[in-house]
Amino acid sequence: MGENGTFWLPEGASTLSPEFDSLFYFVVIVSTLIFLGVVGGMLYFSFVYRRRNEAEMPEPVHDNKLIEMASVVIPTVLSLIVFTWGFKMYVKMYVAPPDSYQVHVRAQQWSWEFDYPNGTKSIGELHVPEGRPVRLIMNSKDVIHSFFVPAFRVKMDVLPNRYTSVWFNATKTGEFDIFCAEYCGTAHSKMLGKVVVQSESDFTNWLASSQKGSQTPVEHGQTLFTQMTCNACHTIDGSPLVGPSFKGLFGHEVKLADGSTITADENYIRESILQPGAKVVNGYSPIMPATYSTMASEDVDALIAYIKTLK
Amino acid sequence: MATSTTTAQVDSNHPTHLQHHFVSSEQQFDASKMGMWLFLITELLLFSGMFVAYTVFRVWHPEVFDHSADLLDWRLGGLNTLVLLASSFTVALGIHYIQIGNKKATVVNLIITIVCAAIFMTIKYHEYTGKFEHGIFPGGHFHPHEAFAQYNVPYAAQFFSVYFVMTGIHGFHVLVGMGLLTWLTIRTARGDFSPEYYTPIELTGLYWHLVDIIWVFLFPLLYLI
Amino acid sequence: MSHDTPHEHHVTPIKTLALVLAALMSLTVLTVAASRVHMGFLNVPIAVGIAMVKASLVVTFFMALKWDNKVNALVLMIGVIFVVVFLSFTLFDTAFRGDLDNVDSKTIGEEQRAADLLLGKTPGEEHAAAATAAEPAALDGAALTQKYLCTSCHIFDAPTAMVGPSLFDVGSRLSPEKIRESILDPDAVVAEGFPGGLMKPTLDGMGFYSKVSDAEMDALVNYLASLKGN
Amino acid sequence: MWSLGKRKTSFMNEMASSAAVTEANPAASVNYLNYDKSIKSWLLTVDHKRIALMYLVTVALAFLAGGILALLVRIELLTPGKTIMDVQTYNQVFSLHGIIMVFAFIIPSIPAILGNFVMPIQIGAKDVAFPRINLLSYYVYVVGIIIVLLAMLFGRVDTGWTFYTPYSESIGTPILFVTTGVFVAGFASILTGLNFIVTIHKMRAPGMTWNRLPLFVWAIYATSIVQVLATPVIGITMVLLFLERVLSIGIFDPALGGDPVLFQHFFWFYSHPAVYIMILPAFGVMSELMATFSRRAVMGYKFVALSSVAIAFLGFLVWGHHMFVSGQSATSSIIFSLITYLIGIPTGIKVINWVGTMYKGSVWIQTPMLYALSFLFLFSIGGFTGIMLGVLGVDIHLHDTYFVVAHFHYVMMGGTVIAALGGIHYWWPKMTGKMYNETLGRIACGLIFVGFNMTFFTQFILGSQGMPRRYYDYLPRFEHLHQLSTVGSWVLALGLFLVAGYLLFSLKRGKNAPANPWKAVTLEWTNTTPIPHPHNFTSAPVVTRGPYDFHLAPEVFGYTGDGAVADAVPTNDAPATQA
Repeated sequence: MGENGTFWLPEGASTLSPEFDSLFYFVVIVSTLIFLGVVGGMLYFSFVYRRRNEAEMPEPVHDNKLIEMASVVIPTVLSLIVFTWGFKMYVKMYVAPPDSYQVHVRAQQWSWEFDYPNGTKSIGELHVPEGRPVRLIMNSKDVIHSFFVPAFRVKMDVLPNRYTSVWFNATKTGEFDIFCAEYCGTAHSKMLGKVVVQSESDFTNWLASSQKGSQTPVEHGQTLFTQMTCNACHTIDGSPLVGPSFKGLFGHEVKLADGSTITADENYIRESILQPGAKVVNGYSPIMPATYSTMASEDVDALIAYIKTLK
Repeated sequence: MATSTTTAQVDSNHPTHLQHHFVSSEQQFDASKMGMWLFLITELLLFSGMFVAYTVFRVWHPEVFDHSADLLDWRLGGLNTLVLLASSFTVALGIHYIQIGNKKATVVNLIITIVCAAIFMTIKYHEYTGKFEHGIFPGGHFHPHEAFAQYNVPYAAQFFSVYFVMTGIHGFHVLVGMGLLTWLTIRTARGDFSPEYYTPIELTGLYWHLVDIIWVFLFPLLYLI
Repeated sequence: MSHDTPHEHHVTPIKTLALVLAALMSLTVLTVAASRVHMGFLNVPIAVGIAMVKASLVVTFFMALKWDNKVNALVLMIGVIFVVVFLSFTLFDTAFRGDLDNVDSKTIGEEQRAADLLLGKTPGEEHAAAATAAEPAALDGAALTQKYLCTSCHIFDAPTAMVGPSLFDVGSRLSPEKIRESILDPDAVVAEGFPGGLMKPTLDGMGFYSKVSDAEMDALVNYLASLKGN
Repeated sequence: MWSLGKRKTSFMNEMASSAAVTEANPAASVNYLNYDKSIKSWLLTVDHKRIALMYLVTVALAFLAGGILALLVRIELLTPGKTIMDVQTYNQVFSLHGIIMVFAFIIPSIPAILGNFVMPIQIGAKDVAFPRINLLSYYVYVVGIIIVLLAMLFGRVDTGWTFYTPYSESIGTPILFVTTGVFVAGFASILTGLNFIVTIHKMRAPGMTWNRLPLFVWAIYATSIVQVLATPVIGITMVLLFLERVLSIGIFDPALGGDPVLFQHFFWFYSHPAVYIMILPAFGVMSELMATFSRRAVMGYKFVALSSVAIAFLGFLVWGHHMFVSGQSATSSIIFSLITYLIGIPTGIKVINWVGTMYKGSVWIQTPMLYALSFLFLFSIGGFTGIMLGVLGVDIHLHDTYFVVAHFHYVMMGGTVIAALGGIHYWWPKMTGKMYNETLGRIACGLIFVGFNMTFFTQFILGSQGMPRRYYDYLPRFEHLHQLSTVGSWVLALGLFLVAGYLLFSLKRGKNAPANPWKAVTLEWTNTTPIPHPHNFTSAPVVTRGPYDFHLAPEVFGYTGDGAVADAVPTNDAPATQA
């Protein structure tokens, strides 16, 4: 199954996963053995004692006290072992080490938003340092969600009007899936995210780089795209609206109203944002408001960076 | 419960109220009564939901609940308690009299019971309207007028939600009870019942006592503490 | 078997009933009296205790459980037990909420109020505050013009035209009905000097017509109607 | 009056009633099916046997509806992204599937159909204690379901069957219908339970002491207790949810200062015991099947009988294990987890007892027995995975994933539905007087077994690999298992339709059933087929033996011909109702 995972479990990437896996497999194996015993006995009996003739009349067998006792004691002992083990882990999984790095998580239909101590924000992508305990303090803007990272073996419901928290200590760098595990309406299955585990240094760099605008340029551009309401007139899926779509715009030929064509590069896009009337795309009317001419240049860059990604 | 016979043939030596699938009136009476008791505990668990909600929010905000209770008039609540207790008594009397075959007395007592119930509901009606006038509504609609500004604190809304829902559902049960009692009064007057057969009165009596008991708890929880 | 018992029902004597009634009445007075005296947390157990005594009186004598078939008593007992189970097991959670510190025992609203109090501000009402949080600005037309991106083509606070005409005085130009109509069917009347056939596809494009609720629509219209210029 | 002391009669007399009728008594031709064939006589019947059959039809329709929805869900999940329906539709489809299967199908399935038909006869009663309430509860149930379905016309219901707040409050009007419908349907459940408890307490034939009750009756008894105690709470929960919506009373809605987790407590206080409403009757059927087809008394009768009741009560103390990640206090998580084991153990021992019943028995592999064996296989898997989910630490990872989905399908479908099918096949001859095609029966059972495991075992792996439940779309790496699961669902469906096919066919063409095709010894089998009218017994039976005293059987049946009493002496028909 999962890339480096086992048959039952996906690849583990937190300090909790090895312990979890051992308990999980302990229960699986014990259960399987008992299960085989039961089913084996069942099949054996149904063959050996199959009815041979209509009239055969088995003598009543007296209940075997020993088996009765065994069948009470053994499972009781086993389940008590498993219970204690499971309980220990439960506490461990929910009590974060005091020195944890704290990130605030805000869930809403249907996205995850992460606030880092230094004011950095990120949407849909949680960046964490490798080998440092991270504590997520979560709440929801609307309905109940549930924060679930299979690779870390952690899950916690995210409630409206109440903070809940969960912690983990990532042991592998890389990207791991975040799911919303509590049904939260239409786009529940789209409420996904990624945990990006980075080496301590990469992580600090990322924090620094995304300090301004508190996001990576692309993310910032994406935010602007809705903030500045570009999406009212421009789609990112190729369908024309009031204005041309941004999909596959960058680096392609654009036919202008005056018949000439031009390659859509940074300059063209910057110009079109700042002076909408300058080069109007063929088939569209020159109605884009001039309100964007005042945009800060780094915002324009961010927007361009974002448009670049819209292949 | 069951009173008339069903399609099955009835042996001549059987009283008309005995259903064909029972062996004796006694078995039928026992069955009906046990059925009623089971129904009563379902009622109990129905209300338990509200009591749980009450307790949970009281444990979370004792001071608010304490405070909000002042808005309810314990005099009216207390009076209602006495009225209901009295009605329970008269129902019990009604059963006593039918057991000894005094139908007239039974009818009288049932009527008194109905009157008590009516008084109870009237008082309740006044309490409700009194609250509504001052903008005291359950939950989200809870916006007490200036006069009661000091009661307008967080979670007071929960208290009044619980109050209105609990007393509302209870009031509904009282109304149902009144209906049943009226029906019984008519049947008793018609002479359907006798010391041998008075199951419906017995069962309705049990129901009525339960309604009384619920109130016995609602009164202190909502009005006093 | 149940029907082996002789056909004899216990008749509760009137005297007993009367005595029980008297007891109940006096207990009612007692519980009221007790609640008037302030005994701190004691008030609750006392009130509940008295209520239980009253209830058991009713059950034992009025409901004649004392003389009734034992199984009925059992039924009642089980019922009561499970009410207690429901109550106590729910309290195991609600009373200990947050014991592992992975859940806050207080709601965010409560925490904010506490913070406000510290800062000497008058705490806002939780449900009022929360209610608005629940339906984001459902009644705030201005916010809706943001939400539905009206602001990208119209200006609301100055007589400046953009893609569409300025709406800062629309309230004085159009009746609420007209406003509603021109939102729902923009091309019915197109303000002169402005391109037609734009607003409809734009709004459609962003799914305005499917998203907007009646309440929001009303709010929007009221807001616009309220814009009388200046 | 009867009393054991006075009227000790031999096992013979008990047989006599039925036997007499098979041969001599012309009255035999008058039975509950043919005494009046008019539609009205069916719709207004107060006869528990006819009501059972009406339930059978209705519940089967509900199962069909729910099943089709399930197939749609599986087809949609054949590929990531859109396959046949959009996300809105999908969310409604799986919600409707859940609501129908839980409230309209599984809860009434065994108790209302088999319980209604078999239980009164097994205890030698003429009918349930309150026949008219029995009929009433049928109609209440139908009305409730109709109201729920109405909700679908009034907009989208995509809450899942759990109606968690605050989401369920946000969907508007439809939730009002759903809550009302569930509330009403709940009443039906309460009335049935109440009726059965009283019946079992007050209507037993002379000599039918508690330790002579067939285990099916014990199971129905335990189930009824749960129905009576738990259902009112879903009632009040639905009322509160309703008021939350219309009056915004703010008990559950966090926006108004309510607590959404409190709703989960209310919901699961009913819905976990409801799981036992679903599975306990299946235990009862299992005991009957294992005994009859092994021709041996169930191993540890007393234990199996009492453990049903014990489970019924313990079932109320574990609801919180549905909420380990909900934000409830650790205190309650721990308590609930621990008690969850306590309830796991008696259940496990039941399984061992059933297997033990075959030991030194005479095991006769007929279709019903095949279902019983499949039950042991599937239910064990369901049980063990249940234990895994009960382990606090493990549940954190598995909660709300396909692992849970697979688990409760193994218990509910692999357990209850398989047992129900076994029971239907077992009692079909008694209910309809017809035999179905044995070969087809076995083939269908095989298909169902294979299809079921294909459909749901894959989901265990999906779940533990991290696939969350109620997802319309999923990551590519889950695709293969989903496809396997979907294909499995088709095999499963094929098997079920086959069953429906040959059972219906048997009504028209099936050969007449003998009185006792399985050589069973509980009262319903020693009676004639079909059951006589107006009373279940032409002369009231007096019980003088345990429910599984097969060693007494030869003297009774002698195993000649159809297994009905061969050498019984006709007795004069005692008056049906004697005081």
